[in-house]
Amino acid sequence: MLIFLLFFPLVTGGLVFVLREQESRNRMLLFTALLHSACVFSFWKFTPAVSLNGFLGLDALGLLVLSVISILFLMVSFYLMGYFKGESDISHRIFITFLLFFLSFMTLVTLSRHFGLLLIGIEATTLCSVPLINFVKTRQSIEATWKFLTICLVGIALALLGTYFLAVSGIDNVQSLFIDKLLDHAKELSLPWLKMSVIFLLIGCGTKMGLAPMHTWLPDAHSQAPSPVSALLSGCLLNCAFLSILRVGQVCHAAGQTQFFSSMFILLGIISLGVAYVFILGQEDYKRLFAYSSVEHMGILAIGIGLGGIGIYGALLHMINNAFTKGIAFLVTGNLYKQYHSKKASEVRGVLRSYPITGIFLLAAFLAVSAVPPFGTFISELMILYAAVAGHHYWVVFFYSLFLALIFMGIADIVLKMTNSYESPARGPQGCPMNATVSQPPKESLSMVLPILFLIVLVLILGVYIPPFLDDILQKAAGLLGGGR
Amino acid sequence: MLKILKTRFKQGCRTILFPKAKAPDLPQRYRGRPIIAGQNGSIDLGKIFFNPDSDIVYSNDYSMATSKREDLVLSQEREMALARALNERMLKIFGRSLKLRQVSAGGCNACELDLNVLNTPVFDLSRFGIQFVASPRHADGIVVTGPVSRNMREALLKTYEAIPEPKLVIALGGCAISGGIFSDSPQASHGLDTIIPVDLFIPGCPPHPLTTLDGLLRLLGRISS
Amino acid sequence: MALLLISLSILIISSLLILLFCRSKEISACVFLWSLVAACGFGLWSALSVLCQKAMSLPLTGVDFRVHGTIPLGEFYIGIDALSAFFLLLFFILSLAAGIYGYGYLRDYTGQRNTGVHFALYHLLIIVITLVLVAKNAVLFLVAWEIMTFVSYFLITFYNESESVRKAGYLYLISTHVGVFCLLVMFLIMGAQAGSMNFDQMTATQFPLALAALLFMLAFVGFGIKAGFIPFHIWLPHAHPAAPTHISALLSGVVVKLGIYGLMRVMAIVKDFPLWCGVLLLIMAAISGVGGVLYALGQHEIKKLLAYHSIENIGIITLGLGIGMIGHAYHQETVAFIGYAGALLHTFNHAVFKGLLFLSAGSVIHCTHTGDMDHMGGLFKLLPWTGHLFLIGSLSICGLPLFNGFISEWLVYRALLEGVFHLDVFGIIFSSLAIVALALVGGLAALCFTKAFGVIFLGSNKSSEGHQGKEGRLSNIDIKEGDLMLRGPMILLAAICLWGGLFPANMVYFAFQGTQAITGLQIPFVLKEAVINPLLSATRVLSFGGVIFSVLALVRDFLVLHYPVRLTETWSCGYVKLSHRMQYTASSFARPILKIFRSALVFRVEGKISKEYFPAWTSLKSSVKDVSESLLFRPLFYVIKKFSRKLKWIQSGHTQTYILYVFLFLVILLVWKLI
Amino acid sequence: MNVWLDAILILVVILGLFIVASTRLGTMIKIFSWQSLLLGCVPFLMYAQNMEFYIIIVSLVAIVLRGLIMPYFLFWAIRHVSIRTEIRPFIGLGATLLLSGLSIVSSFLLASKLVFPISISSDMLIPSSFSLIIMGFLLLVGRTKAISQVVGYLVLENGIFLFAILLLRKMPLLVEMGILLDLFIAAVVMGIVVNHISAEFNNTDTTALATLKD
Amino acid sequence: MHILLLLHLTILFVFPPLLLGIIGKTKAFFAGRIGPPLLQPYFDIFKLMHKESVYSVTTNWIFMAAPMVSTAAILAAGTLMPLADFKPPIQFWGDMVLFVYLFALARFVIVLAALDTGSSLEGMGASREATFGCLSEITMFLNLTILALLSRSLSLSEIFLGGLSSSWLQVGPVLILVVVSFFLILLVENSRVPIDDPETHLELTMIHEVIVLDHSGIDLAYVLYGKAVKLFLFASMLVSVIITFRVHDFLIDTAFFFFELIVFAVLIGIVESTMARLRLNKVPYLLFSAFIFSIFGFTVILVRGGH
Repeated sequence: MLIFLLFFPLVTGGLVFVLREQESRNRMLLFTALLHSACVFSFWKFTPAVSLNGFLGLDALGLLVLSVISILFLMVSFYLMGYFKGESDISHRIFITFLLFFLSFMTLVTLSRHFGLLLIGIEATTLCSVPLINFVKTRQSIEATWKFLTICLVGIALALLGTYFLAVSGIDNVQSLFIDKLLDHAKELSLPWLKMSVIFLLIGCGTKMGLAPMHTWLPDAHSQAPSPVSALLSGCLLNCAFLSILRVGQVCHAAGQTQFFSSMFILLGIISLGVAYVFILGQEDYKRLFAYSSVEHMGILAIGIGLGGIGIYGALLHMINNAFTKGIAFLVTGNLYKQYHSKKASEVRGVLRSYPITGIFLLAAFLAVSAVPPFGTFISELMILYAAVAGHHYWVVFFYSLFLALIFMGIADIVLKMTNSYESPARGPQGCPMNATVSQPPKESLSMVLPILFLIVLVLILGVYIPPFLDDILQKAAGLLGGGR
Repeated sequence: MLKILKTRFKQGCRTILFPKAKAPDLPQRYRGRPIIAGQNGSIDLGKIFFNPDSDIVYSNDYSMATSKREDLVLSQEREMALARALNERMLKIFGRSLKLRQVSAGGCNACELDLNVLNTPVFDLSRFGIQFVASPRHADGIVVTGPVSRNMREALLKTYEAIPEPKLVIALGGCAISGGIFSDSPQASHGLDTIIPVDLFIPGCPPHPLTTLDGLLRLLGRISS
Repeated sequence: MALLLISLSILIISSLLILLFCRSKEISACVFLWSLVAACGFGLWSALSVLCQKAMSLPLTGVDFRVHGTIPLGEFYIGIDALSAFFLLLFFILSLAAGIYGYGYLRDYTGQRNTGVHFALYHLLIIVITLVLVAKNAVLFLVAWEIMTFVSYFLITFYNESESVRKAGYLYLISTHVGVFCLLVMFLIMGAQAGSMNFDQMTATQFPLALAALLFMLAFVGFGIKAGFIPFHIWLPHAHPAAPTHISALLSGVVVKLGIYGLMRVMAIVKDFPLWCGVLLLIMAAISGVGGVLYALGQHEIKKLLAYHSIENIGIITLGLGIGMIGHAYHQETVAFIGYAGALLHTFNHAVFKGLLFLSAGSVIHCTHTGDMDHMGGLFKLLPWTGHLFLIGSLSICGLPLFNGFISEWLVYRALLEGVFHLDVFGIIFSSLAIVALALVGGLAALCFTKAFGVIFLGSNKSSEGHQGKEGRLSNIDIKEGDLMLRGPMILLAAICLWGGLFPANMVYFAFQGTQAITGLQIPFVLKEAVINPLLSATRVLSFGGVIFSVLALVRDFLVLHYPVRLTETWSCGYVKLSHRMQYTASSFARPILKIFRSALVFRVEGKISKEYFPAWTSLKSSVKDVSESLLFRPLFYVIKKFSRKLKWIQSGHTQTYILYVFLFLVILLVWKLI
Repeated sequence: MNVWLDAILILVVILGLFIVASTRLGTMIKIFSWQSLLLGCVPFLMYAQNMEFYIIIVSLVAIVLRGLIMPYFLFWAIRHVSIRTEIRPFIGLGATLLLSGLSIVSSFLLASKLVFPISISSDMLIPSSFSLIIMGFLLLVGRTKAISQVVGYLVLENGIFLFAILLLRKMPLLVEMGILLDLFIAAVVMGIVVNHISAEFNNTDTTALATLKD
Repeated sequence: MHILLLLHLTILFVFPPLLLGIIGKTKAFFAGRIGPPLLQPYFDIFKLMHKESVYSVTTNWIFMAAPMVSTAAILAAGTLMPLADFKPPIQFWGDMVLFVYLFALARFVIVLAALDTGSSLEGMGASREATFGCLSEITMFLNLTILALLSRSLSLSEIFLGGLSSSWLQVGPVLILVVVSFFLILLVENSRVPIDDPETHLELTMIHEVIVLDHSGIDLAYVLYGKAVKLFLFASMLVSVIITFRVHDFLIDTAFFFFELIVFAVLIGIVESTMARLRLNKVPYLLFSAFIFSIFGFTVILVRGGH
């Protein structure tokens, strides 16, 4: 069953490459996404058997990340129906195929029970996201792709070295990189090699996850890639990297080194919050703004896991919320770019007045990103803060609140300027887009609106009420890492 | 504090007991009411300047204030009709408390100076309940000095209008009564009574404080002629 | 409790209905009006029923409504106790008045903004504030608190075409959101200490003194930003002029009071604080009171003036709280009871008369199309209703005897004086300083409101285009009084002011009910008598004054028979060309007092005085700079922005440097962790 | 037997030094291919006595991929882009040499601290792999040309492969092959991107690639 | 009991203008002139009642009601003040706050009336009156707190009817400080010479005269009467602080009380005759010095622990 889930997107990817016109390609993409989500949700009912002699398996953590990926991928594919209306040339065919490859490799990452295979999965996702970023062939996008490629490959090389150290640490007794075997014999792993491997894996996967010192590729890649791709990148890819770090965390927890692991992770989290604040305050480009807010939220996840206890439960919940929030944010930027044709925030004015629906969604994105109550992000950040307070990490509490407040200031300054109308009468109706020559602004097409609405509803539900089945999956997943409510 | 008390006791009370006791005799140089020499000569107190080098002979009599303009004209046959007291109702009101508002409508300020002397300890106007106040609204009457120049005319009328009924008007000094020295200048008006009804005319240029005091007391019925 | 739920459901349904019909103005407006009246009616009924229980039959916490496990980490647990009932009372009265006023105010609004959405947001704000007041669970409290912040942001920026409104909205959002983080940390510390996020368990646990001090500081900063204590008040003077009138009335009447409610709730939970907390609160209250009113004196714009006055009244309220805490710390329960009761009653009174003042100021601005006081004057004849209501409002805000302001200020004085009697030397010093501060605040408030009322309504109209007709009527400005919708709520509020002033007994009784909820102790009946009886005899003195007044009036009428009243021009030393520009304006009226406090207020008078013989055109402007805003927060924001701009070189664009970061961090981690 | 092994390892490190020191891209790629070939035959020496089938396959594939196909591909890329030399690297040649010397010393120190759980044939292997890794980093950080960065990355991969040889017996074949495959695809994609850059910027100087900044 | 009540009210209503007369007489004596008769204030009020009222065009009902409201408020405050030996008609715990606030109400309404006329002079008077009023209120409250602390009671009647007798012995010198500060406040509140000269004609220098510039007839009468009552209340308050000796015999005490008042009025007259008027921007310093006196007194009492 897992193998089918893994290879099915590859097959349709190849098929799509052959198809002639764009319309059927979109439908095929949508069909695959639907099928993928159907399988994933069936896993919620009955957990699938381990297959491919132990290489592929699904535990609570994997299921969480997988379902997030499938939901987001379904929304993005639905969004693409509207996004690519009318254009169809060779680059679209490559785009759709690599998109499907991207889905299958991400599924590989979530399913793999073997560190080596996990690493291959991450390497594959990186490589096949290169053409996705490079879709619009401008100077900046090529530069972004080059940076993305070099930094990520360096990261993965370090992760590879980390895996080898892990193998070396268990060379005399475990002799294998299967997660389950490692967890059983975690105690006997040789300590120095384990520590070396944890550090290298943390740095390697941290680069992929966009944590602070290694985050430099993220703003460029996400702001240059087309919006649906950046939604996928920040929604799913970062989560896969986060999952790989959680696997390392599992091993550490089993080996009794939680303190060693969590202190580093909290440091990384705090640094990413600090860096995110520095670049969000006074940011000019609204896509880069949301990219830096992904760095910020990854920092929050890191802090959550590092704090342990309810913090881990909060971090996992925050991972889900953050994925959907980033989905909303980047799809809205896609709409904005389609209407205002400019990435500079100063040229986008009066969105609420001229495009009410996009305006409301932009506000919803802003509220969700800055963790305002009705949205789920507030609850998860509250849990993380609770863990910090309960654990008497008063320094973490101080920096956490300070940076979140400053980041809120930065984002509010830009987004509110975009939504509020502009009174200069020089340009037609108030707030009418500056450089749009079209007299009557185009009506927002339905297919670009519905996915965002669905995501907003999801995040709102998570803000008010956590369904029991999600609650015990989160509890089980947190249990794996030694946390839980 | 003690020094003030010492000088006070040394000085003693300076107020002259005028209406009861006789007024202090004025120096020789004082030019009081003129004496009509010839048979048919008539002198209009409102117009003359009381200057020493004119051929008029002045007596030492200070009481010259009259209620009507024509009484100011002295002639052989008519006895000088001095100011009469107000009617019964007005006296009941102003008998013990009369607040006056001084309006200087042009002129050389000599009348104002002598009017001011009344507040000094010697004459002490306040013992009769008469007081000069700042606002016409608090006042019962206005004392006009100077030939009501064209600029001051409107202000005078405004002040007159601002005073609540029942009110008095006192014309002080030659200029107010008949335009005085300035009577031939186009700016000056020829006498206050041409503008507003006047209740008391006090001739003199400037009228001696005693004349003014005497006029006021007659008006209030404190002195009966 | 059932009644409250009914009113909440009415509000929810009606807000959805309004959103449905938001395209057509009439339907949405009338749905808004009727649902508002119904909901507020039920709300008031429920609040009064809790407040009026004679015997303490019901448990102190009143009836609760609980839905388990809804909000993660917390739960949807609401209940009315005397304290929240008291605040619900003032909240529903004011929201009813502001809502009706808003309905009338926006009826002839021709701008592009959609009034339907505005009304729906108004309902949402009412729902959320009710939730804040009745929340018995910390998470629910925080969720409602944040939603309120954002909903009120959207209401404030209704006219967001103009730049200043947007800036004000942004400043409001930032400062309140920063405040929320302190609240977050505070509630979480309380929750961690108590083991559960429900207020009941928190009240049961015993907090060590050191932790109580930390909680107090967090509560002080978090709620202080919302309430508007002096150093944190910078958003208030910007938000009030920006918001439409009924919103700024609601803002200053209720939203600011939630800060006070929060502070009281924390006091109810963490029962005993160290002494220095009470003293700090007292000092900050005095500073806020005096500072607020001094800044108000320097303002030229009505709504800014009223905004600063909210800060002053918050200062008075916290004086009561401060002396209450000090009394509690000294275990002098009488001082604590009267202090809290005074604070509670002044909260109610301030909500009522501040709402009245804002609504009347709003209708003045609505008619004269300008907020600047120096362009008004002589409006008493043109707007008689608004004039009289503004007069009642200003009389009660200055705490003058006939109105409700006096009763609550009297209670605070009584608490301070009791403090002077019962506390030790240290306590006496602080309570007597508080008395002096309160007296100064009362005096300055009287000065400020004579200025406001005199400059706006009395004298002759100072705006250049209105020339002074002979009989004082302004012929060419089409000023007409608002219709019943505008006047109705104002009359309701004025009636409450008067009723509160003349029959204070039951309002004081409600305040004592609220105090019992704060302290959790039963107030002895003799103390209630010892407070209510003096007030009754005070009203006897006022009635005696009324008798004398009527006697004097009769004498006057009898005497006027002789002479009919005569009208002439104002007496101005006979100056012929009497022009309306010779009157005392707002700045000249306040100049003597501002000169005395000029160093504290950065009071500046700019303008060029022409030196030549023949006077040419010249201008003079006096201004007061808000010290805490211009010297503390603006530079702080500037430094943060500059600091973050300096750090931008991290993202320098070169791939090589990026890889160097990765490598260096790897080395750092290796060194840190392995050696 | 391990004498030969130590010799080859030292030779590999020296070749690494040569790569770091050279400025011409052509020579860099040639030396790189020699280095990969030598690396390819290290496993034969190490597990001479108990040779398994898959060890042979892995090392053969490594030799073919790293030694022949990738250099050929890089030469194609250079011809396509027609740049020959690295004119102004970020860190001067002298400095890079010094740093790589320092790296060799530090990797030997680091290796001495890390005791290997089981006995291995030559204790030189770990330090040499670490030094190769650090040299790869130096190339990545120090050079401006895109091609030289690719070579730097490949040297880094060689170091990691050297370390992987230790685990050959224990590690399942599948993973080993997968990693090699990934490496190959990485090189191909980098090549494609490089010619995109050359097409767009008509030189592969990464200093031009610095417009995206805050 | 009713007789005492009636007597208290008659004294309150009838006696006050006489004080002004006495002050006028003392000033005349010092100036070496006879001066206005003692009953001059009564004559003035009587005359004003028979005068017409002239109102400015810009005024409305506030202008007419203001004098009445202020006089009524002051008289109402009078009912709280104990005179001679008998208790005031109404007394309750904490009535000193109402006492001060009634004066504040009187001042509030007069200032509003002044602004109503819309003339620059009245505005000037209004702003000065309000400024000095609120500065003097602080010292008033502090003094009353000190007296309350000393006599352990919050009701005016107990404070002034013997509450302080014992404290003169314990903290005598300090009480003098408080009395001096009270005296300065009296001078400011009732616009006596060092602060404001009632007889001046130069509008720019006046405070209390210029505020009623536009009042005429019956309104002016009420204002003058109100001022007289206010002076009377302050004087009786100060007197009952200074001399706390009571014989508890009705006639003797009342006579002695009148005598004390007359002496006090003479004292005010003396102060007015010997001091020149302060420059206007020096007046706040006078108020601050009064405040400092009471603060100084308060600290000594606290340190000494007199209470």
